[in-house]
Amino acid sequence: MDYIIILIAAVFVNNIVLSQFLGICPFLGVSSKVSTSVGMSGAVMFVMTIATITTYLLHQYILVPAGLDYLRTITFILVIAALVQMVEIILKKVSPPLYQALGVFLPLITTNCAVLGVAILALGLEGGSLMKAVFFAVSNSIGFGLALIVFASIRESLELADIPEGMKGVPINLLVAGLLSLAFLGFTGLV
Amino acid sequence: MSKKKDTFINMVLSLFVITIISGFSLGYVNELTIGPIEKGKIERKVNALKLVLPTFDNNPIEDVQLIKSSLVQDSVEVFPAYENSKFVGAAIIGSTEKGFSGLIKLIVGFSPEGTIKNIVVLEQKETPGLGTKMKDEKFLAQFREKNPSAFNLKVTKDGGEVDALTGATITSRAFGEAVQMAYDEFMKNNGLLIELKN
Amino acid sequence: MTDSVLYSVLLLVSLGVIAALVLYVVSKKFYVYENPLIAEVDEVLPGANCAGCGSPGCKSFAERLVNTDDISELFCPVGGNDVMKQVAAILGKEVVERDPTVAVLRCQGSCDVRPKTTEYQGPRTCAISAMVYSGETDCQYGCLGDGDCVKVCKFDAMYMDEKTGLPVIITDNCTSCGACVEECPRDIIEMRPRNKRDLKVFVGCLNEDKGGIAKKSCSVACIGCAKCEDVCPKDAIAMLNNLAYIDPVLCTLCRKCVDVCPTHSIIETNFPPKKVKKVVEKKVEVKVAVIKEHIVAESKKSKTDA
Amino acid sequence: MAEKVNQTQNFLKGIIKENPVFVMLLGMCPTLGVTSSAFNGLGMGIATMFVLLMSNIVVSLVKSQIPSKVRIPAFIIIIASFVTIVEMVLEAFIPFLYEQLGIFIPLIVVNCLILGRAEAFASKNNILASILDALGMGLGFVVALTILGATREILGSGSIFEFKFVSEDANTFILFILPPGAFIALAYLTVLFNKISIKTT
Amino acid sequence: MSQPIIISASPHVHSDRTSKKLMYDVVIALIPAFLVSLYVFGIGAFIVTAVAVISCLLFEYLIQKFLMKTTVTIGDGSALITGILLAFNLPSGLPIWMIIVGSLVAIGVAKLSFGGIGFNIFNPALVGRVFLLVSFPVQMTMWPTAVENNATIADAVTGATTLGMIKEGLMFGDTMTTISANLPSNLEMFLGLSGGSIGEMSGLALLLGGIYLLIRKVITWHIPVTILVTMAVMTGIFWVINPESYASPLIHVLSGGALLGAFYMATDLVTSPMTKKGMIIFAIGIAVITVVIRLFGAYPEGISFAILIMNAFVPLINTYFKPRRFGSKIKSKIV
Amino acid sequence: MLKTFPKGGIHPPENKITSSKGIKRMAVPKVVNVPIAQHIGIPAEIIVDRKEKVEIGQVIAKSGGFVSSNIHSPVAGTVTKLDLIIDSSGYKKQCIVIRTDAKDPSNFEEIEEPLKIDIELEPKEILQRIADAGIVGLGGATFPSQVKLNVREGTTLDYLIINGVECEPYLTADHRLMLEKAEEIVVGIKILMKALHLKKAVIGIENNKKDAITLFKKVINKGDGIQVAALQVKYPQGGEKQLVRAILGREVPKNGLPLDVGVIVHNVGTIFAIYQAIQFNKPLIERVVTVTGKKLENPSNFWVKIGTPIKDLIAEVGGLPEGTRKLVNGGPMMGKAIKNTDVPVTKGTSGILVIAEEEASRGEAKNCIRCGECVYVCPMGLEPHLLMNLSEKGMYEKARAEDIMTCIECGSCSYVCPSHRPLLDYIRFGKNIVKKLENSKN
Repeated sequence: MDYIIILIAAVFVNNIVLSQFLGICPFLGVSSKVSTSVGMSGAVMFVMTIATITTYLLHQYILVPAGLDYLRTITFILVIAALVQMVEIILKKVSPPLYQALGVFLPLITTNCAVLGVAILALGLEGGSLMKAVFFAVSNSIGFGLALIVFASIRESLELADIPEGMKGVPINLLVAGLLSLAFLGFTGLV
Repeated sequence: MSKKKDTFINMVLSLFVITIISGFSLGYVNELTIGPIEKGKIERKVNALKLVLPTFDNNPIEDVQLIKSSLVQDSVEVFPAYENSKFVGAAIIGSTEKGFSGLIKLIVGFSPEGTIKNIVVLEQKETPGLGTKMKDEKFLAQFREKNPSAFNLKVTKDGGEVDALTGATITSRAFGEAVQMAYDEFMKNNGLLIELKN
Repeated sequence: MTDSVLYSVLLLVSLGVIAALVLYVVSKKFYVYENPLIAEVDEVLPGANCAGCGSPGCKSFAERLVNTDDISELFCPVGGNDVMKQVAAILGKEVVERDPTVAVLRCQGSCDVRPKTTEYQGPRTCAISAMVYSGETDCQYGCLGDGDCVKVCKFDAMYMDEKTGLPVIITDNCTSCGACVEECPRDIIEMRPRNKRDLKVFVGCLNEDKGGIAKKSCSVACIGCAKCEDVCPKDAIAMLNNLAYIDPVLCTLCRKCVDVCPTHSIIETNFPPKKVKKVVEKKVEVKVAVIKEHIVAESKKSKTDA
Repeated sequence: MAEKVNQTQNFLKGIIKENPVFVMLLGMCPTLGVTSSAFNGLGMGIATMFVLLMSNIVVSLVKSQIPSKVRIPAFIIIIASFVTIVEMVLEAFIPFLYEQLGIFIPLIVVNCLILGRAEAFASKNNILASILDALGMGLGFVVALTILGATREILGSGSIFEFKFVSEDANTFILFILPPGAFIALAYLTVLFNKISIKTT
Repeated sequence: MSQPIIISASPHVHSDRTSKKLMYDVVIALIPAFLVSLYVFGIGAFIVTAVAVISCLLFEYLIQKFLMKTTVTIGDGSALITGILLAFNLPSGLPIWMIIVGSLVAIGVAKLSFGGIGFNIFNPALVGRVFLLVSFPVQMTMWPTAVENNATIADAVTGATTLGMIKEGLMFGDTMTTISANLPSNLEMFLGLSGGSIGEMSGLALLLGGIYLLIRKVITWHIPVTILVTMAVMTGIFWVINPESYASPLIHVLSGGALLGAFYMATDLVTSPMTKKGMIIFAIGIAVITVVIRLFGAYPEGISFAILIMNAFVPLINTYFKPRRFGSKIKSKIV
Repeated sequence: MLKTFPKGGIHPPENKITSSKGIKRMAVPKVVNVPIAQHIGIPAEIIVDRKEKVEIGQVIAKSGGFVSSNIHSPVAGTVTKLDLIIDSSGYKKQCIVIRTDAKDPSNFEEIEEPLKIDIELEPKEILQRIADAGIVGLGGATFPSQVKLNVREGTTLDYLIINGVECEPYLTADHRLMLEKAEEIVVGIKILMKALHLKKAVIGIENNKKDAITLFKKVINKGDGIQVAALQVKYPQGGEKQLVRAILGREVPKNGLPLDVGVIVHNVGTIFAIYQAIQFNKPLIERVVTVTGKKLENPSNFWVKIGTPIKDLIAEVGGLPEGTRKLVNGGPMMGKAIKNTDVPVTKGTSGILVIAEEEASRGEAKNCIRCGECVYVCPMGLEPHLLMNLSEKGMYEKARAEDIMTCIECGSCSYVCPSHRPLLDYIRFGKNIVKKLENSKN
């Protein structure tokens, strides 16, 4: 039951993008096409899960016992950064098309607050365990992917719309995100 | 501009130096701030207790009692207050999951007879501007100096005596319920607390 | 020094070292070569992504420049010779200098000289109306007036003249990227050499109809009378399909053809006004000698200008 | 002389022409996340500005000593150190703000603004330019966050910097202190900002 | 020939259906529901509707004329419909300035910011309504009770909607049996004598209008029928499992905005999918989300949110549920 | 339930006002302008000179390539000039101008040949004769018939379908031809069946031509292997793919031909032309043209020599009525608007439609309200609104991925669009560009 609640909360009620405001950069940046947004979601899910596992273990077995809780931020980000750069180098070799598609945004996963945010939030889960933390990361990346893909499909269809000059670009994207977030308020109270 | 080359040694060395410096400085700042942080945490708790309890001279935080309760999973924290070794009241954490957005956590101070001295909201996720008005003086005031034995903690709509917040009946109900829980726990353990110091 | 500080240093250092180690190994293992020259060349290119060079964008043009041995065939019309020189310097390859060009409109069929005979209903773009039929006038060679060229111009070098219904080229802004030439379904825009004061002489018509028919559909159409061909001292004018064409390489801008054209379909631009000549001749008859001198001076001047 | 103009530009560009929030869309997460009131926006802005300034200085000092492969990790460590310092100092001395900003304080570390400036500017420019750049960008960020925070607070709570100017029971647009309001308010502020900045330049 | 010959590409004839006619058909279909609300709420319903319609038209005019500087399209009927639908989703005693704000959000934010009719992703009236609901939950949930045979309601008595009563009752441990004692009967709900928004009063009137739209082929059956059936099935399952904790499917279908949403809001041409298959997916999504919010969420009614959420999915649905291309799968082999 | 194709289609008002008007023979015009490009493919090559005397039926331009067709002189007379004349494309095209010899009797013979049933030629000879006679698809597509009949060996072919659908509003040329030449058409079908070694043929006729259906049922003998299929009235049933789907239930694959499902489709007019070519060695120099329009004095159907200027036809039906705003070569759904009345009748001219002010003007294009009507009526299962938008915004690659090339340009989408959007205009444009892109890639 806990797991279902985590999932519903992460995907709908407290959607990481639409209500927690984490990962807004890639949300606005890599959402011009559905296909790339799918790739990005996958990349984020991958990185987020691995990062959460690593940081959880790091926190649980090194930081806390050593009383170094205050180094949480710096160690986490270091681990994530190294991880992302590793993924980037590997991807460039293994799958050039995906590398091309995600372009400059792969390094930006490093600065994707969603990844660090989830890693930190995962520590504060009630009755936390590694399993829960991982599940939390996966759920959140699903929430991220859902928001990103829906948003990308809307943006794709807006490409064909005659958006007023002043609203073009960033404002309309923010507005769509706002209305999406407004609609998601309907899920309030589900958990 | 001469950049250092990507040799293994350089990579390790530069990170090594940076981490050493950062480690030292962080450790140092931590030593500087750890005191104030701890102090601040306790201060805030004491401040909350001061708000809800009559004057006391003990350290309620040290005297905290964990009481097993049937109402919640974990045990309930009870902070007894004594003045001149005389039991003058206790603060109890009351909570409910029935808020509009889930958990509401309060600390309620009682006199030995069970009269509510004051309430402070500790945690809540209610809708800003609506449910959050439970922190407002206007709402809280109606509970002060009331003894739940004589004061029905239900909202007027349900036949109680609490004037609900406009547009936030659910929050008001939940609030009442949390207070009721704290009261029940307090009354159950009232005797114990009196004995404790004696 | 307390334990806490020591631990924090230890932890961070070991993390840092591990990270460096892993990255080093991975980067060696998955190394991909990318020619750094591409980025360098790309930096030099104007970045307008106008596709005037034939590549879809500046980045891909840079790739092409780097990857082909002989780059004399490649040219960036926006950046011109300067940019190409820089590129050549980066790559150590040779470039051929090109004469600067500018777009000209080879049609003068404004609303008042070219009567409308039909009314078009449908999307107002040249490309589509050209697909449907030959235009609202009887001239099937001239400007359709829906401004596709203006829409495609990235440099604000064109606008539609409301009065004439024809596009106007702002020579100063024109980078000769060729987008408008490409876009025009009627091919009425031509790239012609650009000189210092931007003097140009060219036939402002593409109507291949026989004289009478051409004249009927548009009063400033070239009627193929070949008078200009006869008068041209440099054989720069050739007739083909009832139409005169002035070769920009051979033309010396003497403007003799302009005067003989019965329908005024030869356009001259930016020359000093000729009016002076006529006005002076009419008004002042006494000082003939003086005036003649003046005229000589004037014409000399215009020749040296050319 | 030219140098001076250049330096002024380094400073000024961040406020309007390259405003990190309205124009360059950097650091959107905290921009949207903590701006439910003007005070929070201001606090976050200043915290970010501090980290930005310090990391820009350090990065521009050490730029030539760092091999490019570990460039980003190195920058991140530098930034993260300052963030941790800010985090600890805030918790110790301004606990109220610390609680309000919550998770967004550690997240300053991943604010694209800071890494972006370190990467794009400080790693290529000298220290003076980097300081000015950081100050300008930081100020632009502070201004943007404060404006957004103020807008949301005025509309959503009927107050500004906690000062209530409507009666306790008045109806305010609660939506604006909720998540959707952040997006919507920023969307229209951006439109407004673009209009104004086009007019001024 | 007096005028020049016209040249245009084929086809040269055109059906006489125009978007304007479609819009006005919707307006006509809404008349019965409006009349019922006038009967039930009296002048209040009229004021709310009039204010919403006028301010929607006015905002459309002002924004198009002065902000966007484009052609003004208030004549096409779409702003009129937005106004009416917005009003139909509001309680009849709402302060006038709030209605105006709602209209501004509906027209300015949800519609014109996207470029005007046809480009909006979300249903404008619903955006306006949800904006108000979130911003002013108190006023937006103060329902004047139905006043039988009364033309004016000077002192509006605040009652609760059927769904509101059920939600509150269940939350505090009452059983359906005790709650239903206070509920209007199904017939009352169908005729329109329960509390609620202006337009969601009478199931009968809404059905009448819906049937008119179906006959005029403005909408097809796919969305409304799928929504109602899915809702009935889902709530039915819960009801069969535990009739004391869950209301009957009939109550769910008849109460709240289910009918209004299914026939008029979800079917909005602009914000619903293009293909029948897509429409059914869309409708199932709406029904499921509505039921989930009604049964488990904090809001008693969820159809507005559900429609908005599914609106967001429409581009995705349109991408993945395309009509079958002719000849893309060969059915029959050569004999 | 009558047969039809399942997806899409529309039913515009039929307006078949000339369906009871017998086919009249137009007087031979004084001058004919014969374009050399009357068919799809490479224009024919002129093989006559100025001032050359030509006989009726003489080849004056010969096929210029594989997909091309011969052109014969429709009259006996003298070539006066080779000139550029505006044809129905709206552009000036090369024409052979022939002045009719008023004294040559062959111009005025009106011998109604008797029905000739026996087919003497062998399959190969039949195909050659069809090519020589310059026969092209007379339904409007003008695809050279010999190319269509040139079936590669090894192709399984089991059905010949005769297109007597005439689903375009207003037009009645095929309808009248079927009524007046039913027996000849049956012989024509047999000729093709022989040429292609086919056992089965189906004539598809829409149910608004009940008289033609009854007539054919009467004329066809049991052993012929020919069936008549009465079809529901629905546009664009005359499209090959739709017709095959309607009659046989077979779906021609995307980017494929009816041949791929073992079917060959020919229009009734073509069949009649083939009959004449095979049995009487008569080349294609005339065809049936419906001249119609609501305001016309005397709309009717005519046998018209190729090259006759349209103004002659218009004069024949009482001249252009007041307020004429549009002239269409062909039907209202797929015909081309023409610039003036000098445009000559060509092999593809099935009708001349004169439209008055009220009908001629297009409504002002409004925003798309995404009602999906165009999607429902598209017989090809496309999304016209999307294709239009994509080609308007220049996203041609995506348009191609959305199968823009399979559009048959029937115009159903533009017909139904309640916002009067120029859907087909843009789709056609997009198709052109995509075609160009594809060519440049190859």
